[in-house]
Amino acid sequence: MIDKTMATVAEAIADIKDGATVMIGGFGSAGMPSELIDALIAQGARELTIVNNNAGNGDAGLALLLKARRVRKIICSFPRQTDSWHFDTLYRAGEIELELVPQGNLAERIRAAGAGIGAFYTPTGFGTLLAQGKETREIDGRHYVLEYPIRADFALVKALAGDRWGNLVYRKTARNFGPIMATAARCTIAQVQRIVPLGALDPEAVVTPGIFVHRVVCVPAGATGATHGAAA
Amino acid sequence: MIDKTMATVAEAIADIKDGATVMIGGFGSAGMPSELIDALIAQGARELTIVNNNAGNGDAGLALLLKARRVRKIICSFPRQTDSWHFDTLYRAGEIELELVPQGNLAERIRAAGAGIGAFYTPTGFGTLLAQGKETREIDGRHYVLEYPIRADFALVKALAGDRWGNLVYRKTARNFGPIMATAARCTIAQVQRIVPLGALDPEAVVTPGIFVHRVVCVPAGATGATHGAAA
Amino acid sequence: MNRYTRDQMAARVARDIRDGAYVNLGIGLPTLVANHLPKDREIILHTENGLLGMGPAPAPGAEDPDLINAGKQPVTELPGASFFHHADSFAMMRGGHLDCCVLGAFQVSVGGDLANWHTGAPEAIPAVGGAMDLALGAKSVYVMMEHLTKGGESKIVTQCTYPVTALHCVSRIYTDLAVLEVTSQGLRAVDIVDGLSLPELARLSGVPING
Amino acid sequence: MNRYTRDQMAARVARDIRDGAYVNLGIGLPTLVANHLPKDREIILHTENGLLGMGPAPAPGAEDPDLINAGKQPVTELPGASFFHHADSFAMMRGGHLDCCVLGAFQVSVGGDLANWHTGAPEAIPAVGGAMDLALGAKSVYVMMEHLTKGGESKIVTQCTYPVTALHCVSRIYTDLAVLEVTSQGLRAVDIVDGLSLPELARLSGVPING
Repeated sequence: MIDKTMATVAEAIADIKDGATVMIGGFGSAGMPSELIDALIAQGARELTIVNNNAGNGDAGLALLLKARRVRKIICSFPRQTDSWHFDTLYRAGEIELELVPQGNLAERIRAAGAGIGAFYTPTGFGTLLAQGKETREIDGRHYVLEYPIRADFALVKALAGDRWGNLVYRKTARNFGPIMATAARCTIAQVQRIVPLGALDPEAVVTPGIFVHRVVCVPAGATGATHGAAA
Repeated sequence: MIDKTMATVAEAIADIKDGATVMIGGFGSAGMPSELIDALIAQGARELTIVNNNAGNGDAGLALLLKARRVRKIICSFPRQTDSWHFDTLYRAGEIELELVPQGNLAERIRAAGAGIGAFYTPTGFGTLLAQGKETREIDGRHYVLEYPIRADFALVKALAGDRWGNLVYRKTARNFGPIMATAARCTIAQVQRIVPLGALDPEAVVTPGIFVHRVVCVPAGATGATHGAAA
Repeated sequence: MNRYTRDQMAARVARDIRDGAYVNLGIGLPTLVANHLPKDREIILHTENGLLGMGPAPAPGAEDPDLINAGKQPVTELPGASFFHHADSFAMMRGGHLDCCVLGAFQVSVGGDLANWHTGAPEAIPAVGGAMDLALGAKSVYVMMEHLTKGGESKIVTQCTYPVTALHCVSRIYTDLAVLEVTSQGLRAVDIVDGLSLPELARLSGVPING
Repeated sequence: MNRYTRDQMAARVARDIRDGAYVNLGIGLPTLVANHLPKDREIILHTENGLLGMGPAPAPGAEDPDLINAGKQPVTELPGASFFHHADSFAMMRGGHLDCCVLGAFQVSVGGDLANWHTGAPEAIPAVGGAMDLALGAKSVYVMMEHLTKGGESKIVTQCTYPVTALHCVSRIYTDLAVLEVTSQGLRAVDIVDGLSLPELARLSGVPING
């Protein structure tokens, strides 16, 4: 029998090793799997490469992972925010590597990894600093930059509900990067607000089919207070 | 006010011109917009390029469009079927051009058109007859073929329900090519079994957001008998 | 010198957005446009973090941390809304499905190049977000900005000196002094603030502007 | 000469599919595997026309024309199923997310090249469907076929003479005479039908086979 559910967040992330590439879902705090990140901080893995849209907000979730100096490199689109002080400090000290990727290219590169696409030509970034040194091509009169997939060892995502097969549904704009990151990692770990019986999710409305999800752990909303903490 | 609904299938397809490229949803009969095709046959446009997974089944829908000699070229993955006699006759007589595309490349090329991707490297087809003359590249030790987007002037798709903004939901495996074709055409026309009030579709479960749909026409199930006729 | 107020600029942009348009309003000044959309038009707002059919800010106390815009501010959803993931959302933009995108800018060149993501200052932490995708992600790209910097320099330039966001992407420029259209023959003034002449506008701008 | 029956072949394939595996069964002989999946294993079937969690054929009269498999035959959905569109379905395959795919074949080479889409006959209408995607679309690709053609020629070959579907893609070959593993050192016999020796199998196959 397939049962991807796990009892604790600690168990779910136990085998993330030093040097791993870890995708973390979320756009700001919406969809950020804070309890999985907290467990990762407690677990102690170092020298991580993190893929996220941002570089941490305030003093929660990803920001705390950065503060704990567990991150060697971050691949993101928008690190600089009013409350990204932990990233800012590390960056100015030269203690973290930054790969800055336009948000749509970030999303498409993650999708390409999940979809087995070797590389793709995107118009975004052409002629800018962020395409310097990259291969370009003119196709039908339009200019494109060649971009490559971003794969990960682990993806940590947050969803609304999941079942023992790993099927997931999300909530509103907290969906954001979760579904594509789930496809791009060797091992995808989802924290969900509730685990539902197999068949309870409408097959027409499943957003992430279980094939992309390896572990599901239940973190009820408000369980720690951090989930919906310093929201926006 | 936005109201994409139209009164009749004839009105919905009235401006499809000779020489147009038309994507037609469906995998075999599931999801085939038969009434839109019937209207297109009655309308008379000629020299069409058709994009569909197949090349018509039996004596209904796309097969009848072929029989009426309205199709100059077909882009598909699987033309030869036990009941594809109209295509077979035209093909053997040299009266229709065939571009044969592996099914996953067909889907990805359609998606690329809708997503603004200039071209992409796919492993599928490498080293085969269907990649002859195409550009190839080795990336991280794997071999890929460069494939380009397939765009259309019109997409004809069949969905279960739609609203006046053009939001669509599909039914089971009749979803197939509909959602991606809707993104790849200048004008997407959806036949739906029912038109529902705005807000009736769950925003979490909308499969095709209305931005991709330009016209919606109601064809109740069983209205002509052809919809679910010679099914499989 | 007369100047359009920020609300006048926003209202002017709103007037140019047709009924039924799909629109993305960038962070900052462009968000004001939402307050001025004509009541007799139905205009559908997109936010690149995965929502089409975005509604206004919620009532105080009704904020939902899972329902935010690209600026991470709480918003609402309208009847007819749909949610989607980031790859689908940016495919929607990159694929040219939005009718209009309204963006702020540091500089716009006479050829329609846009600079709005990076001051180029060496000590600045770079952050791009969706800026480059937005600049390419609509049939029409409208820029809203002050015409002059605080130091009185024109933000409309022959060539951008700030790092560009995208080339040849801007359709129209809405400033506190004028509305300019980017054409293959250069800039054309559509509106000028009362009391300012076309030659004076061109002089202030430091680039040729056609009437 | 003894031969495995079609059901024996299917049962043998089924035995090699682990509990919890995601599997696509190709059209023809491979569909038989579904009837032999061990009852104590939960195996999730994918059909490339957009369904994960495919169930068995419906009861007569309960067919739904909107619920079919890649062979366009009516099927059912199990609790836990999900539907998705064609680009997502083939991304699932191309991205290597399926554990196993079982396919028919005209020929398989000792290097694991597969030919199963086209006889190469000049008068034949070519049709590929999802064959090339399936051949690349799983961690393990199992081929099920008769060992010999009706004319007695080996379908296991040094180089495919039929047009190939994909190169170096086959992991295992299940025939009516043997189960062969494709390794970097060539073919290795895992099972041979009772009464047939390894040298005799190699002679019939016309290629070297290791024990």
